Amino acid sequence: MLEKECIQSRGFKNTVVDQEVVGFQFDIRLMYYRGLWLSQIRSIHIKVDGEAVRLEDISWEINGKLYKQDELKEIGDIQWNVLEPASIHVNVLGGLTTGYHDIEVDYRFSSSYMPPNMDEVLSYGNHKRKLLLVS
Amino acid sequence: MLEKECIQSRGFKNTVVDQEVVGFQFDIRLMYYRGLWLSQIRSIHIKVDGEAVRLEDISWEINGKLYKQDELKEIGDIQWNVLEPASIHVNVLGGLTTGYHDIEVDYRFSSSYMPPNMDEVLSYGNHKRKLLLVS
Amino acid sequence: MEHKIKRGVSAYSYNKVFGVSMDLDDIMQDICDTGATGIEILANSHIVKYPDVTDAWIDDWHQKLTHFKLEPAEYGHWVESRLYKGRELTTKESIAMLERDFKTANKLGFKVLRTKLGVIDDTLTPVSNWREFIKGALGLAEKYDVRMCPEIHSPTILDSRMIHDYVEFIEKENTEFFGLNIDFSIFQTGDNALVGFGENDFLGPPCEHSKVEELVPLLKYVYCCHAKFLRMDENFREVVIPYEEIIQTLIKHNWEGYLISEYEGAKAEVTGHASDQVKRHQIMLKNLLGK
Amino acid sequence: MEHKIKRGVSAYSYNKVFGVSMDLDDIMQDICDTGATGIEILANSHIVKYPDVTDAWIDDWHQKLTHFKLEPAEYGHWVESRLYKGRELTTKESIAMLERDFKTANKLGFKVLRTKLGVIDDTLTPVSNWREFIKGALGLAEKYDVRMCPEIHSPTILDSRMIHDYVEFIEKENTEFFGLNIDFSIFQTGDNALVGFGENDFLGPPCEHSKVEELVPLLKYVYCCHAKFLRMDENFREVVIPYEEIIQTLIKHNWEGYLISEYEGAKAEVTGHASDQVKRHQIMLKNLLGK
Ligand SMILES: [Mn+2]
Ligand SMILES: [Mn+2]
Repeated sequence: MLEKECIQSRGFKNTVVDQEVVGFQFDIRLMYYRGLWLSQIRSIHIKVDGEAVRLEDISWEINGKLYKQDELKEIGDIQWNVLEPASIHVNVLGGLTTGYHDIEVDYRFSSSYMPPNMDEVLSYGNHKRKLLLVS
Repeated sequence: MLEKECIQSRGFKNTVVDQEVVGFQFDIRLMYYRGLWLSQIRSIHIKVDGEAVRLEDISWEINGKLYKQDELKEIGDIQWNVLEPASIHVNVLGGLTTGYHDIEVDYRFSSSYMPPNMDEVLSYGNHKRKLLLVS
Repeated sequence: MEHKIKRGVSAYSYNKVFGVSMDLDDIMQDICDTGATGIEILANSHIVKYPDVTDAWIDDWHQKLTHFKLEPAEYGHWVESRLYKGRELTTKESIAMLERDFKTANKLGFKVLRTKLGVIDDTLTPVSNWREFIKGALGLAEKYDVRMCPEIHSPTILDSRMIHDYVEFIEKENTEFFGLNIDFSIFQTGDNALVGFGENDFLGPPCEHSKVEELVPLLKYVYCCHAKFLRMDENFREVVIPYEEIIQTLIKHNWEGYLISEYEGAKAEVTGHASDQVKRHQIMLKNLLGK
Repeated sequence: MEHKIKRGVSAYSYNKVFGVSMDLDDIMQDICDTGATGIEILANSHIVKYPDVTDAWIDDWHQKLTHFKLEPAEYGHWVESRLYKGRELTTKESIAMLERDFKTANKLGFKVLRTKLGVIDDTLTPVSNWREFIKGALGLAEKYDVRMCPEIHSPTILDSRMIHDYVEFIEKENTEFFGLNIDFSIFQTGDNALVGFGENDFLGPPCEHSKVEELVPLLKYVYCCHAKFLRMDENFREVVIPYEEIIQTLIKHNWEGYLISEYEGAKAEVTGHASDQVKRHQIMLKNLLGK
């Protein structure tokens, strides 16, 4: 089931690849009422413990597949479904320390039945949550 | 999914058999952490709009099968599972009127790893809820 | 008075708690409890792996319909014209997008579609090639036995260029596979202040509304209505939309089809709130329809 | 110091939100996020249609274990001796009840069982025929490769008739298919007032507790421990149970097996509370175990 918050507590952990901690990851759910084609996702901004993450360090994992922000804009036949949280991966060698961390997320998307001037504006708020990381 | 309350809002309706309204029904969930063998259910008390319902007018519907209170005590191989609400059927010709009704429920059960003197006492409270009936 | 108007509910009404405290089964049970006989789903919301839909999901859907005594009333889908940044979908791409949904809607048993078109301005004017791709899709709609209905929703009014264009198109093509979905937001008479919206609710700017009588000449093109409601009070009355007049008009003019309860009021994210509001709304519809 | 102690979590910890805001997948993901490698389920709670368990459910269970990188650590089940009002289960009936669970546990991959026995008094003395039916089930336990472990839980203390009887039985039968599950509630040193229980929490009367060192001679019979906790503070310390001493004792005496986090504190019905408490507890175990 989804937690009502955008940022989910489940799924927050350091990301291990070949026994090396290459970053951390957390899940967000789509706060919109309908799924988005990946190309509708226009931008995401993340802060961790108050510090902004660079866009090039962010990947989206949707239905088990990883995408860089740049790759999303060409994909018009796969949806981010409303019941499937996306895992946000942040590249940072060594990951995060055990303990609580403040995560902030804001993402925007287009919606073609709304006036075009809303394309870079449509958002369901800036989301913030304190999450506990074990490892 | 279950609603956190014992008395569920979903499932509250008049019961129609052969185009006749023979009573009403509502769902309750098991507030205990583990399923009960039907024979562990020791008693149930129901009030509707402040008025007590007679025990002989009550049936339990569990996994799609109807049982009178008396029948439960012999059934030691079927469980009321924690994720499956039971439908409580109350026999009352004509059912209830459209609108809000106060429902109260208290049920008790035995648990063999608890001291025997708790057998007729074990309960997770008296549950009360105001529910809206359409028809 | 005899009539053939039926009660339905849109699964959209529960969108703020979907997946959090209600799944599709819960939504269908809630609707079943109201005695409504039809359901609207939104393809992009309620088909879990949309656009993929497996045979298993389709089988399960039909079993659920039987179990909850519901029939498919309307299928919501989108021509996502600004799918790619910087350009609009071509006519061909738009038809392909329509056809994908026609197939799915057909498999799920829907005959009426709420077809949302991309828009180009603040008054919600549809994309300039809408005639081309709708015309191009009419044959496919017939093949899959579905009717495309753009939704007429505030701030749009009935006496407008948009409605004129749609009607002209329908009459020129002489088609029954393109019609209208009327959302009762266009008839709102009461002030939004009566609704009690919260600061997180999305509200359009104040706008003009239509008179209920203006609907009469259009009824022959209306395949479905969104019985939009913003707040039902404890006496089962909607506080800003003139339901009595609307329903009497529909009955008087022998309109037939589904009135689909669509909740879009405040506190939709509060567990149980939308369910209670939908039940109140269905009680009102039942009283006004006499069944 | 090298040791073979592993971290696990009981799905029971989430019981107050199970089905409401967490399903079994959510529980398994939560456990996976802590880096714990083992899970305890309660048959009567977490097997959806218990006592029925379909091949599809079993397949799904094994897929989930793989997906969430978890192994089956302990399977909770009951000999429901007062199943029928007015009489106790016979030895034969008790063995049949045990065998049903042995089969299911075996199919699900569990080798250690928390076997709850019916009791006959306020000090939790087990039913008088426990030796007969446990002895009668030993061969079946061997056949299905499972170990029955009654749970030693407050108000029981280690220096007691009950423990003496269990040990005597194990030694006399010279069996490895009956052992003990130690619930750390028996070592509680802090006052319940530190926990912050609410008025709806179920609390036993104040009772005597055991010293940690008393556990040492019993360790060879202990197949599993319930790492019971009542409140983890924001510095990842349990407020009433002497964890440092317990874990050091287990490491020092080369005990091996699963420490299974079992939350039984306040506010368990508040969304997210148990998850946060379990994470804090696993952080403490990780610190004390060094892995
Ligand atoms: Mn609408
Ligand atoms: Mn325990």
